[in-house]
Amino acid sequence: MSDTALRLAGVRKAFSGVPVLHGLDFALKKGEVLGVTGENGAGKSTLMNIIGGVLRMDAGTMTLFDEPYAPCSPAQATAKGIAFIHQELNLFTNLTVAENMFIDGFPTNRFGAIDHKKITSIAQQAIDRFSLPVTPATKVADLSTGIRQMVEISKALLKNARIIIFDEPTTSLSSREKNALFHTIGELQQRGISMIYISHILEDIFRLCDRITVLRDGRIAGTSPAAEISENELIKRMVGRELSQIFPSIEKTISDTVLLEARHLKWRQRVKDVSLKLRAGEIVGLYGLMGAGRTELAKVLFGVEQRDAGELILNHRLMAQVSPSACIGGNAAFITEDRRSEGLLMSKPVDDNLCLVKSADLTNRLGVVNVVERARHNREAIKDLQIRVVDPATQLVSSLSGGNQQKVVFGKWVMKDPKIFLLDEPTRGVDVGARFEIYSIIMDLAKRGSAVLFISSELQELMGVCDRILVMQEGRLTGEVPKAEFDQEKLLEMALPGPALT
Amino acid sequence: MMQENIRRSSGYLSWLTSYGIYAVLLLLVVVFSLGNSQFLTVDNVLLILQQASPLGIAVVGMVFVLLGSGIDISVGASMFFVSTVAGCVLNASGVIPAAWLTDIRGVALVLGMVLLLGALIGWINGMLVTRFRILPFIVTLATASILKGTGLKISGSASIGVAALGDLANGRVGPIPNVLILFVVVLIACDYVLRRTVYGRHLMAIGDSARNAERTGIKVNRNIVASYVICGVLGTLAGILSAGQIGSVSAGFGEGNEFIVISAAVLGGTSLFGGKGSILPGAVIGIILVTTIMNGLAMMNASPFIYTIVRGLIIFCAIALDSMGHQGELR
Amino acid sequence: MHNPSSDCQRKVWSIFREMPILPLLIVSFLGAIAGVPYFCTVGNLRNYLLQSSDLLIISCGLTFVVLNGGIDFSITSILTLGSVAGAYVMALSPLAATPALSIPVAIAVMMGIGLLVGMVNGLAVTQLKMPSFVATLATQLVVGGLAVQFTSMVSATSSIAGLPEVFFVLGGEGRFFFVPILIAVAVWLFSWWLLERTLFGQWVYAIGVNPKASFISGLPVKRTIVGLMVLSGVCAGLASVIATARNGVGMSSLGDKMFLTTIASVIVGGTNTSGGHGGVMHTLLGVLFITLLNNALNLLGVGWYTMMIVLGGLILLSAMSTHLLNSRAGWTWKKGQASDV
Amino acid sequence: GKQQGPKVVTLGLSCDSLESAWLVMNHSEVIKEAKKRGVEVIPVIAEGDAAKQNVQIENLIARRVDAVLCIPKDSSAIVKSIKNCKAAGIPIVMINRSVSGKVLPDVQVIANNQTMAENVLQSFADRARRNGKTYNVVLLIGNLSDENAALRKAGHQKAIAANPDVFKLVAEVPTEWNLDTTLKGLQNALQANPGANLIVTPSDYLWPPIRSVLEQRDRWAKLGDARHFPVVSFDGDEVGMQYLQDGYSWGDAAQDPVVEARLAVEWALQLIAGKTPPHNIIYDEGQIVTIDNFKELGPQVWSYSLLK
Ligand SMILES: Nc1ncnc2c1ncn2[C@@H]1O[C@H](COP(=O)(O)OP(=O)(O)OP(=O)(O)O)[C@@H](O)[C@H]1O
Ligand SMILES: Nc1ncnc2c1ncn2[C@@H]1O[C@H](COP(=O)(O)OP(=O)(O)OP(=O)(O)O)[C@@H](O)[C@H]1O
Ligand SMILES: [Mg+2]
Ligand SMILES: [Mg+2]
Repeated sequence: MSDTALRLAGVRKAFSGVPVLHGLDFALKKGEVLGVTGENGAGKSTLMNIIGGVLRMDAGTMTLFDEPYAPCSPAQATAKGIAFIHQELNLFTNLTVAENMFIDGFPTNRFGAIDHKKITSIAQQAIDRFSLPVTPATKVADLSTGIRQMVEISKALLKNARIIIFDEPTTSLSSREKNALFHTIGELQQRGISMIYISHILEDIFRLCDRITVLRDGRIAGTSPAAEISENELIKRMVGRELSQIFPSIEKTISDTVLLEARHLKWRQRVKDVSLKLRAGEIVGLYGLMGAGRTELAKVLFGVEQRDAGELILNHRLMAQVSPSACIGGNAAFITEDRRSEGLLMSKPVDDNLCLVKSADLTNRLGVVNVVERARHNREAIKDLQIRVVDPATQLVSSLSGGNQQKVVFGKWVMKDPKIFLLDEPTRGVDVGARFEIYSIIMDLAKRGSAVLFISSELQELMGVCDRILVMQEGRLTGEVPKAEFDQEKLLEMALPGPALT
Repeated sequence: MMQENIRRSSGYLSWLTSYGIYAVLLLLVVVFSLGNSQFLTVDNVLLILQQASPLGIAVVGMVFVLLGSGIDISVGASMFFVSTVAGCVLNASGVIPAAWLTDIRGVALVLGMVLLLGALIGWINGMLVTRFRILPFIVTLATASILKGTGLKISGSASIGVAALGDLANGRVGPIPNVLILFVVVLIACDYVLRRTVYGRHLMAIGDSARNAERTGIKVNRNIVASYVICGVLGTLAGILSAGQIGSVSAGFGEGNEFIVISAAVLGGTSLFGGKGSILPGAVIGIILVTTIMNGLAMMNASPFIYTIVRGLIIFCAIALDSMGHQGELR
Repeated sequence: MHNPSSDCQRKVWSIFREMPILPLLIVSFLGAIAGVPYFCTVGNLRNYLLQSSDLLIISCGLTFVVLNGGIDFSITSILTLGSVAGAYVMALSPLAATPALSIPVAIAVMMGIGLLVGMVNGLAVTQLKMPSFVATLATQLVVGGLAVQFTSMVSATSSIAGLPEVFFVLGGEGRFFFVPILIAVAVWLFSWWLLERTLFGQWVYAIGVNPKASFISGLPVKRTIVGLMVLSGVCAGLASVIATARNGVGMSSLGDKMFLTTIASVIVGGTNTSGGHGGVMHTLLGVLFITLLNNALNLLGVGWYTMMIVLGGLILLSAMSTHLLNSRAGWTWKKGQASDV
Repeated sequence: GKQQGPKVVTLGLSCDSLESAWLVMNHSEVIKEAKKRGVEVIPVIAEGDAAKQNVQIENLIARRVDAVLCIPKDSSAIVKSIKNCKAAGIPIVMINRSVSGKVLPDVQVIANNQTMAENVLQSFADRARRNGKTYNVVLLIGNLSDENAALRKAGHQKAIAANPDVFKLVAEVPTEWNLDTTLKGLQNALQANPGANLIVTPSDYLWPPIRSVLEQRDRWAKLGDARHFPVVSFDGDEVGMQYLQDGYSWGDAAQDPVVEARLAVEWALQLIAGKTPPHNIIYDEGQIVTIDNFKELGPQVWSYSLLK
């Protein structure tokens, strides 16, 4: 009996002739938490999909607890004790929380009927474990992304798995839930379960993992115990070069011109009397716990949802009717948090996505699009943002890695050179290198006089990038902290619901 | 995602959109019963239910297919095809013993044969949709054409009497029509399957996202094929009952039924994009509304020309009310 | 790496993959020339094009709607109501005495009906959020019912005759056979230009794939959808003009059986009913294919039933070949998307 | 691959649809008759679509048939095909449905639908008046975009209007020539009008649902039985004649598909040979068969030999 839970040797995988994994050797020890990180598109998800039976490898062997292992389907992987929390959420919105948790193995009675009592009670236990604000009978459609992610995690934990794979599980979790999750991971480790933890947040990886494997361009760039490697070294392994700093530093000035002003905005029960100002050259962070209403605020600002009350002044103009097209007309841009359903045309090529907004500027009076100009802009955006794509004219966005998809969304807006930029979790699922690029883009825009509203759940990056941070809690702005007074504890406290501020 | 399910919360409107179709039905009942005292009698209500039952059974089948984000527009043609085959068997002396024709055995035999045929048609549709990844609309359009042509070839386009099925389709147990009893049985059984069994939940999941279902390890193809088989079986059962009610199968039999069936399903709240819908009360209320309009207009002695116009207007209003509060798919 | 012949091969592959109906069309055309008596005669080829023309016009309109993932059942009733209303203007109304006036008015009425019905459909879909499947089914019932009601009011029979002879030019009478063909080609070119070259076309595709993302990207989603429903209606109105002129009378049964042919042309061509993929190029091939089948099988004297079976079989065949081509070519990212449908 | 053998005469046969037994009979009789005379027939069927019928006749012309036989869907729309045939120099013969106006086919073999409908109902009225009975009529209506249906409806209505002392029209039921629509429509009409006591149908094609409805209401009984429900019909096909013989039906206006087919083929061949007919319209006189005259007239109806 060896101490490895899972061993992969010589694993190769190519998509339509383009190799993505080049003969990987990879091992997971029993009872360890193995961190896996690497740039977007390095092949992390592909590798995990092979382990989880979603994809089949072209060549190579896998050994699971000293037995040969070659799953043909996710069900087989599950049967062998592998639980997989996908990067993209894998829940069914028309089913209840309890049903989702048991979707791949309902307990049934003699008549083939689902044992509802049983699944409800087990689901309730799972819910209690993270004290989620849901009942087993809640429809998933009624849940926020963050809670959905927790449900997804609870679902995997229910399976008595021997190996659990987390593919970027915290992308929409608040710090509180993150802590609960990390606590659970610790507990699981105590019970001898091996885990693979994929993330772009190095801080988390260092905190959780025993060893760290770095993937680069489909190869293993090295595996080291977490204690023996520094953050800088890790980044160097990932991107193949020295990255002197995580946040770019750019000299910029904040002018007094207010580009966007909101007064007493209200929307249903989710945004309650919010007033704020964004100045030219300023990057304003918006922090809050999950469900605080930041996304709703951004949507109301951009006219995706119609406000119930309040005024909005965009570029010195009082907006009577706020709609995305009116806002774009006022030179605003909005990156949504849910890129799959709100940001991208998943079944269309990269090109069509990139030029979606810009095309309107490239038309003549008859409405004919200048194809040459369009292609030029697309090429530039792909180059500037370093989007990894084989053939932008034919490759579908759905086949890009998560980070590259996000870059496409970014490219779509940056092409317009917006003056007001609303960003809802723009770095979610984006690797360190690309994050740096995104921060640079944001700062560069600010330097050139744009106003940026930066919504994020990661205090680190907010404190690194922003000039000012607003804190939101249950639909209200509960605090404003200038750069000089940034303090993690203080910000977190403002975000937590309490009797102090009402 | 979230917002799609939040209905506008202002009082009246929200009530109206949740119960819009019931409101329309109620209004119709009031208008019709004021128009003719015969409308709200036990006899007439039973008549409406009797008329609604055969196609209602087909609507139940259609709900399964729609939930798995498919569509089956071959229902009308397969009704025609199987009824033709059944008619030929019943009429061809020597195929089944003459004595059987007059008793239940002949009917049972034909029924069994027809349901098998329906299952086969559904299976073929399902296999084409899943194995060859052809859009359900195209598959069933094509099979509809083939079934219709084959049926016509068999019958030579002439009407075929199916009087032997009359007892089954027109008979009653006490005052209750047989078809109604069958309809209720199908309803309860299918609603149970949909809500309470693994198959039902898996089908809903597939309708929500086939890709996620695949990744979760649900046998997507097998489940979808099953939904077409159910639709095929129930559709042909409906066809046989309907043919039995008429007493004959002619070349035009079943034509356009697919649209009645699909619109009844949609009226009952089933989405054409999968994953959303119900049998109880959805499928039932849809088909009853459609049937009531026709019955009521006849009760009012309305001019025959305006039947289609009124039917169109009412369907329009009912769906409009139902959709108002939703964030629709805009398709 | 750069190999011109393989590049060329890839291009051909990709055309075939995009338009699986193309090889089938070519094969059937060659087959018809070789095996069908009288197919390759001037008279018949003229018929063939004439017969394709109104189908092409109405299918082009429908293509826009299907690209949005919707459907428009009302087109056949527009054909009908347009036909009887136009015929009424030309034959029975006070204007009838002066064809110079009545014909333009009739054409305006026919296209206007299409515009109006399309507008109602569009508003029902965008403002009332009704699925187009039921909204247009309802308008089809209403408009079709109106057509029958109207005919029965103004005429003792089911049709309205006595149209001015000049009007028949639009239907391609005698030596003017090229007129409807030219109109159809013009409509097709316009649709193609609209879809492939203009911003509107980009919007249609984008909204067809993801209306929500399109809305957030500032596209005028509702206006575009109303626009394409109107386009579909107007095309049906124009097809009504041509079909009425071709048949020489206004008929309350015109278009009764046309829907399946139209939708079959669109989807057999390869436009995807789930929205966002396909186009009028596909539709052209679909129309040519379906008309070819009807024409050739008529000439062969193949029975009605057999024709239905053959038609169904060929639709399946063309769809299956798409699948086979896709899996042969091994472009996996296409397939990944197909399983998402 | 065109073969130029000895030239066989080819007829194109364009039929509106093959829904009713009458049409099926007529269709097969034309083919039988043609075969008997050594003539080839290319049949096309328009599925009840007048525009499609014109297209199909265009194709027949392109196919260079020697003559076209046609049961038109729409008597105005078919004018287009008549013109096309004339332009191509091909004779065209109408069967069963008439065409009027400036452009006429070479020959028309038809029955007079309106008069026959009127007469069959009039003879019922005469009898009722003699017996001092009055009737509440449920009138079934065919598909109104079918010329014959419209004419029969007009004939029936004329007879009803002409005998106000006997008839009261209580319901009109649109059938669209669809049996299911007929079934439900009739069920509803009888439910709505409990006093109705006569059904008038424009075609024997609609008998199955009529029978089904009457059976359910326990009114399917022969003449003389207290539960008997009188029906007056049209077409004279085997079903209608059978019910007339058995005493369920009171009268049937019979037109003859066999005679019409023979006449049509006969005249098509004459036209090809260059003869011109004496009249444009050649009538199938038809029979108004009622329970009173069934013994004499019944045997003259084409479907009599098929009766049990
Ligand atoms: N179905 C597919 N077809 C073609 N290429 C694919 C497909 N899936 C993934 N790829 C490609 O494979 C590479 C690896 O993708 P993968 O999703 O494994 O990256 P990742 O390391 O998980 O990135 P991220 O951190 O952004 O999630 C990418 O270049 C991606 O474009
Ligand atoms: N009581 C509630 N009623 C309706 N919807 C709710 C309720 N609570 C939470 N939600 C939903 O939860 C989601 C979370 O809110 P929101 O997205 O605004 O939070 P956030 O601050 O942006 O956090 P994050 O984006 O990190 O999840 C929203 O989509 C909202 O619709
Ligand atoms: Mg990944
Ligand atoms: Mg959010």
